[in-house]
Amino acid sequence: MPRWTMIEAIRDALAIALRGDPRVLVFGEDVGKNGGVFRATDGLQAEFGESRVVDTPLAEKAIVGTAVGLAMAGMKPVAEIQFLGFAYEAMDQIAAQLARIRFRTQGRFTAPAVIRAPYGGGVRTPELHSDSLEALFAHTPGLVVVTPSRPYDAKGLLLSAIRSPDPVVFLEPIRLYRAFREEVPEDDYEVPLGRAAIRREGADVTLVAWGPTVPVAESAAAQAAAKGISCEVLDLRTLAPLDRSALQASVEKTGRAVVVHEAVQYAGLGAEIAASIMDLAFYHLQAPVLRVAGLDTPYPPASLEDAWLPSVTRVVRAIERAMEI
Amino acid sequence: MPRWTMIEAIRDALAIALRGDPRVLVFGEDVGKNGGVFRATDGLQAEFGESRVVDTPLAEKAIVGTAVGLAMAGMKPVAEIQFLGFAYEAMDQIAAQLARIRFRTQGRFTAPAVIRAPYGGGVRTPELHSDSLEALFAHTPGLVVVTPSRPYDAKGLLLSAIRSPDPVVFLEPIRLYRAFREEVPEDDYEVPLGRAAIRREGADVTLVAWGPTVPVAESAAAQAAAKGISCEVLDLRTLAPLDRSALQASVEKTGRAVVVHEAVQYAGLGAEIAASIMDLAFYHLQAPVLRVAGLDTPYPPASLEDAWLPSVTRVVRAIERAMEI
Amino acid sequence: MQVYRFTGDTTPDQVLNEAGEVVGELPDQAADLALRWYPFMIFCRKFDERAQLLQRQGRIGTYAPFRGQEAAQIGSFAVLRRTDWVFPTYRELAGLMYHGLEPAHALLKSRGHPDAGRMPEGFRMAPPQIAIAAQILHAVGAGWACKLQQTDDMAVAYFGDGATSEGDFHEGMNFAAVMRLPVVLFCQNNQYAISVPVHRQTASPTIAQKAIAYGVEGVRVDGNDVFAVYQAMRYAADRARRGDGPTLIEAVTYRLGPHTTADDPSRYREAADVERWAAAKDPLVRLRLWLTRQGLWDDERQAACEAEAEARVCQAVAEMEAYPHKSLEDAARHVYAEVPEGLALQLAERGKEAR
Amino acid sequence: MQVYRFTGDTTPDQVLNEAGEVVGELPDQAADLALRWYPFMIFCRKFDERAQLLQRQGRIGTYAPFRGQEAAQIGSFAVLRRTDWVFPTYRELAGLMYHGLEPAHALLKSRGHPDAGRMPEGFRMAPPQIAIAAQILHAVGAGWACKLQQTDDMAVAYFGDGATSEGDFHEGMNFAAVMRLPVVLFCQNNQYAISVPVHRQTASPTIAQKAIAYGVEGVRVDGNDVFAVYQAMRYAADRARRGDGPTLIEAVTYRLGPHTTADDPSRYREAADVERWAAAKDPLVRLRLWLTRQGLWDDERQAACEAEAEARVCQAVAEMEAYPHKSLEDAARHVYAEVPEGLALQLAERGKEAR
Ligand SMILES: Cc1ncc(C[n+]2csc(CCOP(=O)(O)OP(=O)(O)O)c2C)c(N)n1
Ligand SMILES: Cc1ncc(C[n+]2csc(CCOP(=O)(O)OP(=O)(O)O)c2C)c(N)n1
Ligand SMILES: [Mg+2]
Ligand SMILES: [Mg+2]
Repeated sequence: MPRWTMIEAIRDALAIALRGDPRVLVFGEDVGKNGGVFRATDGLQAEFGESRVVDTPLAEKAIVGTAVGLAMAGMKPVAEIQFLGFAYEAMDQIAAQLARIRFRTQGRFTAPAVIRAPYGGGVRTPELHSDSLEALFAHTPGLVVVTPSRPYDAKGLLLSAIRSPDPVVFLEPIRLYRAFREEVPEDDYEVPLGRAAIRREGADVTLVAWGPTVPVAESAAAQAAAKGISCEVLDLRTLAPLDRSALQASVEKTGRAVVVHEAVQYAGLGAEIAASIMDLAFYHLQAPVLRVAGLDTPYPPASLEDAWLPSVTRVVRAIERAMEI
Repeated sequence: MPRWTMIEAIRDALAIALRGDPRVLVFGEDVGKNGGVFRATDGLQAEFGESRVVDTPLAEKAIVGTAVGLAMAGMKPVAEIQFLGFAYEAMDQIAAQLARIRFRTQGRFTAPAVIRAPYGGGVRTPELHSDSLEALFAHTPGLVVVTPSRPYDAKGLLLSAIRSPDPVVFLEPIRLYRAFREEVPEDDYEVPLGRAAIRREGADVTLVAWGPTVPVAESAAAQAAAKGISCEVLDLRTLAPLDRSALQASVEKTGRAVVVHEAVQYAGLGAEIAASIMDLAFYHLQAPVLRVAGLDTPYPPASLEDAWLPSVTRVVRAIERAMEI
Repeated sequence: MQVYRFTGDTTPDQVLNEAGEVVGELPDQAADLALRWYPFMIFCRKFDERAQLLQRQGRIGTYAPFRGQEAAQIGSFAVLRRTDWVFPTYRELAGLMYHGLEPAHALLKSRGHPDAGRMPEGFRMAPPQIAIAAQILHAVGAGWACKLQQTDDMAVAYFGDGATSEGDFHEGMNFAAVMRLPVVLFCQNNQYAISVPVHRQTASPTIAQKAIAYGVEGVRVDGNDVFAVYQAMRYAADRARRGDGPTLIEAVTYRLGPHTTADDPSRYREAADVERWAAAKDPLVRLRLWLTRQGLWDDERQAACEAEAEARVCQAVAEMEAYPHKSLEDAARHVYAEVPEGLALQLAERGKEAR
Repeated sequence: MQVYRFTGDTTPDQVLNEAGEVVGELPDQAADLALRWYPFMIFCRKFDERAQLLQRQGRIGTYAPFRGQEAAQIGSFAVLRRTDWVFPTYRELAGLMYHGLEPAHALLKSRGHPDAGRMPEGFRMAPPQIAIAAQILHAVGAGWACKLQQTDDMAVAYFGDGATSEGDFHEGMNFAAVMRLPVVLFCQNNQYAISVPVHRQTASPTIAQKAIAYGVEGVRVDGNDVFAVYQAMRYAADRARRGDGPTLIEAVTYRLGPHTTADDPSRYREAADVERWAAAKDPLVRLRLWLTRQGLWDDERQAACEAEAEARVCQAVAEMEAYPHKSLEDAARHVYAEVPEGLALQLAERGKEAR
């Protein structure tokens, strides 16, 4: 089995989808000849031709808006927004259109497009290239919001997303694109949408993380273990709709939770996780659900990002705080 | 003192601002000759002229984007988005531009524009005319997010917003535009941003509401009182940055809270309020913070909106549930 | 220095002038077409007036009248096939009904019924779009699909003069042009976007010339001349089906009614202006003049036709009012392919409350 | 049927041809101007090369080279007053430095320093915009302010060929045209938006003709001919200051370097193509040929000028590297006028952690 980085796994999922289903097409800015600014689509145009792997003009609204029309008309568009910060430009087409076609037409039409976008910090990108906007999409019913934390999942989740009957916003953590390799089957397989994964079992504190903060939570769990605290690491994978049972089961067991995400803390998805835990497991809670997240400022320039991002140290402190109680 | 509806109070605030400060200008779709689709700007163009009360072309991105430029250049733009559902079209200019000018330039430039938008349901409007999107703006550092629940506040908050050194998203509950009248001073006065208001004092449960759900919470509190439950009604007024002290003080007193908002529940601002209460007053909480909010579906067509919206009955049930515990 | 500016002629193309005289090229079988169109226009006019009345009576909610624009809609929809994609706004009910939408269904939107958007099977009609210009991009996407699927179907986006100010119009035109997609962008320039007149919407003397920005063709026709509209749409459809890419059509027309039933047009336009359009330029009058001149129409036929239209409208209203209510729970089944757990619980909780 | 299509001449205006011969109208005091511009171009070229090197050495982060575009930038910035508003992208450092931005400051962006956006006092320069085309709307707003403030200042938006596909370009052009604002929309068509060539960006043979959609004037100039650019910008600025509204300028140029230091242009363009532009069309070469022909330049001056440029670049790098670090806490003071309570607590908590 090959050992792949996440970007290789994503590229492979796209190739499998293109190969297996003539309705699939991949498009966006620089995805064709250039193979994508991160090489997620490297070589795909050469293999599948210019009509299936398409360089579009520079217009995010149009990328999403045409994906809506393509999907309504029976195609399977997999569109790329070059960086998630530029999804703001297409927010109307994502939230007021893509997400609502099925509801608006009461099932007469659907728009099962996939919108892929790299996101998150840690690699010294320019402004607007590191923003984590998952909360905006999670707050938009009709969208499935997915983010992988490892190569195996990235491939399987992306294949599921492309075959999903619902539109999927597929968020790819830039920081994990090439962070590590793991064994990834070359065949076609799916990782189901809507299911969280336990990355590490534990008894004292549940760490809830997704995408780029999963490794942060794992490191923190390892450090905590050294101090005698047993952490369970829950990787949500699908951010909306939420896997409520997994969350409930874990927190009922541990009685404590720390949510770790890169997005701005205020009104971030961590708040929903905290509130959901209250709904699902209040009487098991022995401490408040703590959040370790981005500061309530715009994502800062590169020289400040390490200070801004949720660090392993801060997660460990939060774990300790939860335990003190 | 005149007894005004909220729309009259808003119109008066705009007139005072235009009269008192030559830098103020009001613009948007249909705000000039037509006086606004809700008459918020009725007669202002006749009084202040076509260069200060301006009908723009139909383009929300441009309305916000030019407001950014105007504000940077020393003007005081008060721009209207005709319905908040169309703010999606300008999300990039609001979230990636307006909100970030001060941070991006480290104080060299600021963009203290006001973006006004009617929002919320209950009056049988067409699709996209009733959406509550406050969570999107609240999650965007750099913006002050304000929503009044009564005529007096509407005028005083809007005057504060126009004079604020920060950009303000000013959300006007359509349902309350003409719902009731109250005495509103004709002079120039301000209601401070960043401060919640206690609408009713109580000892058992804190009801946290804003804009259109404040009257819902008040009615529920009245019904609960009849059943012997004493509710405190907290009207947040400013949704970001949050008035943490007011929230803390109230929940420390009551030990229970129910958040009521119209927006979709999942990842809505109610989640942040719940999570913040956990942060601020976990050890006083005798029950989980409950949320009574919109369903996790798009805002429905008019014939279903009554069933969809948070009703007084549902709030009372939540209050009782909180008390059962 | 070479400066690029518009120097074209701004007169819209006509086939019939306001007196109903032929001043351009009639389509083949013009008489047959007219005898199909004119009665439908009468029906539409009655439908529109009745809908406005129903709103006043509180039997339906907000309604957006289309009267004055029947020729622009019917003349262009007449070119469409059932397999073509059409992406309308809230103001295209005349065209949609001509294309096959049941009149009773056409009223569901104003009733706030969730099924208003459940467009009939067997057609490729998107539901009327509320967000101005958003549907243009969907049409471009559907046209892209037609091209990939290697059919000679096309996609048409309908929109107003106001919509041309939105970024979606621009991005859509550009995508369609670069990819040479089988798309028609059909603008009904009815002179107003709510209260804003078209000369405050754009500084260009025509909408059609905007095509030049995208390297495509633009056509400006008299939108109250059903033959002229039909000819322009045929030209554009032929180009699309042939693979020659998108065309922008500007149909110059006028909204005779208010923007919607919530609007008071006396605040922003002169009665005399409306009068002028209503008297001299009404698309129904013009076609009737021509038909009469051809000996194909008379007062008797007119009366019979009106009576029939009236009956059809009454039937539509009755059907609309008999249309079964749909519960929130049923409507909520269509947010995702399957109802998510969280939503199911929310619905269950409300069910409890209702009980 | 009358069809609107583009029929203009697509040849860009020139004052100097590629051999440095005068083929158009030189500006007054051309020699003085050229003797100011040419040395600055040399400095810019060196600055650009050094910045790319610094990135390779890991001393700065991502950098967007502008070489090849010096004439388009300096020729147009030369028309600006200090009181004019300018809204640049990340690729206008040559123009900004000509206008007064300290070279050391110009490097802060690539350093990821928060003060990169703190543009100098005394100028009306917005920080380089990252979101493509967003700044066009800001310029239109600032131009609107100039008009309301009744000065004869203007606002200029700089952007690339790719930016013309975004809705912001369209909405901004339209607003400026309808309100007749003192705005210049200056497009550097450098042939690529990252990897996408301009003919995949738009189907129109020129960018300048897009002006026709808005009822305004468009001008297409050879962007590697500093005199032609200067003349076009003067024309547009005169119109703006006179109250005649916006102008769209297309400066046809070429990006000789990669899109940014993260880009590998060999994936999408031919070395021969780059060679052709580098050899025959380099804006520095052209101006030098003319200066030499005028007897105003020789190898000796060239050598002296290069040495001086080199020294200035070294100094800028030293200053940039000596520029004091700014803490997150300090940067976070500028989210709102006052630090909100919640943010203050977050900062305090991190402070604790750091300790
Ligand atoms: C994106 C968006 N902005 C604003 C509105 C509110 N609105 C509804 S119709 C309308 C005017 C549309 O004018 P036009 O495109 O000319 O179409 P017409 O109504 O004249 O047919 C406006 C501003 C909207 N529905 N969508
Ligand atoms: C809204 C937005 N979308 C995408 C990007 C990513 N991106 C950065 S530069 C660029 C190409 C810009 O091309 P052009 O406008 O021609 O300017 P140039 O870089 O050639 O000067 C792209 C796609 C961005 N910065 N902003
Ligand atoms: Mg119109
Ligand atoms: Mg370019």
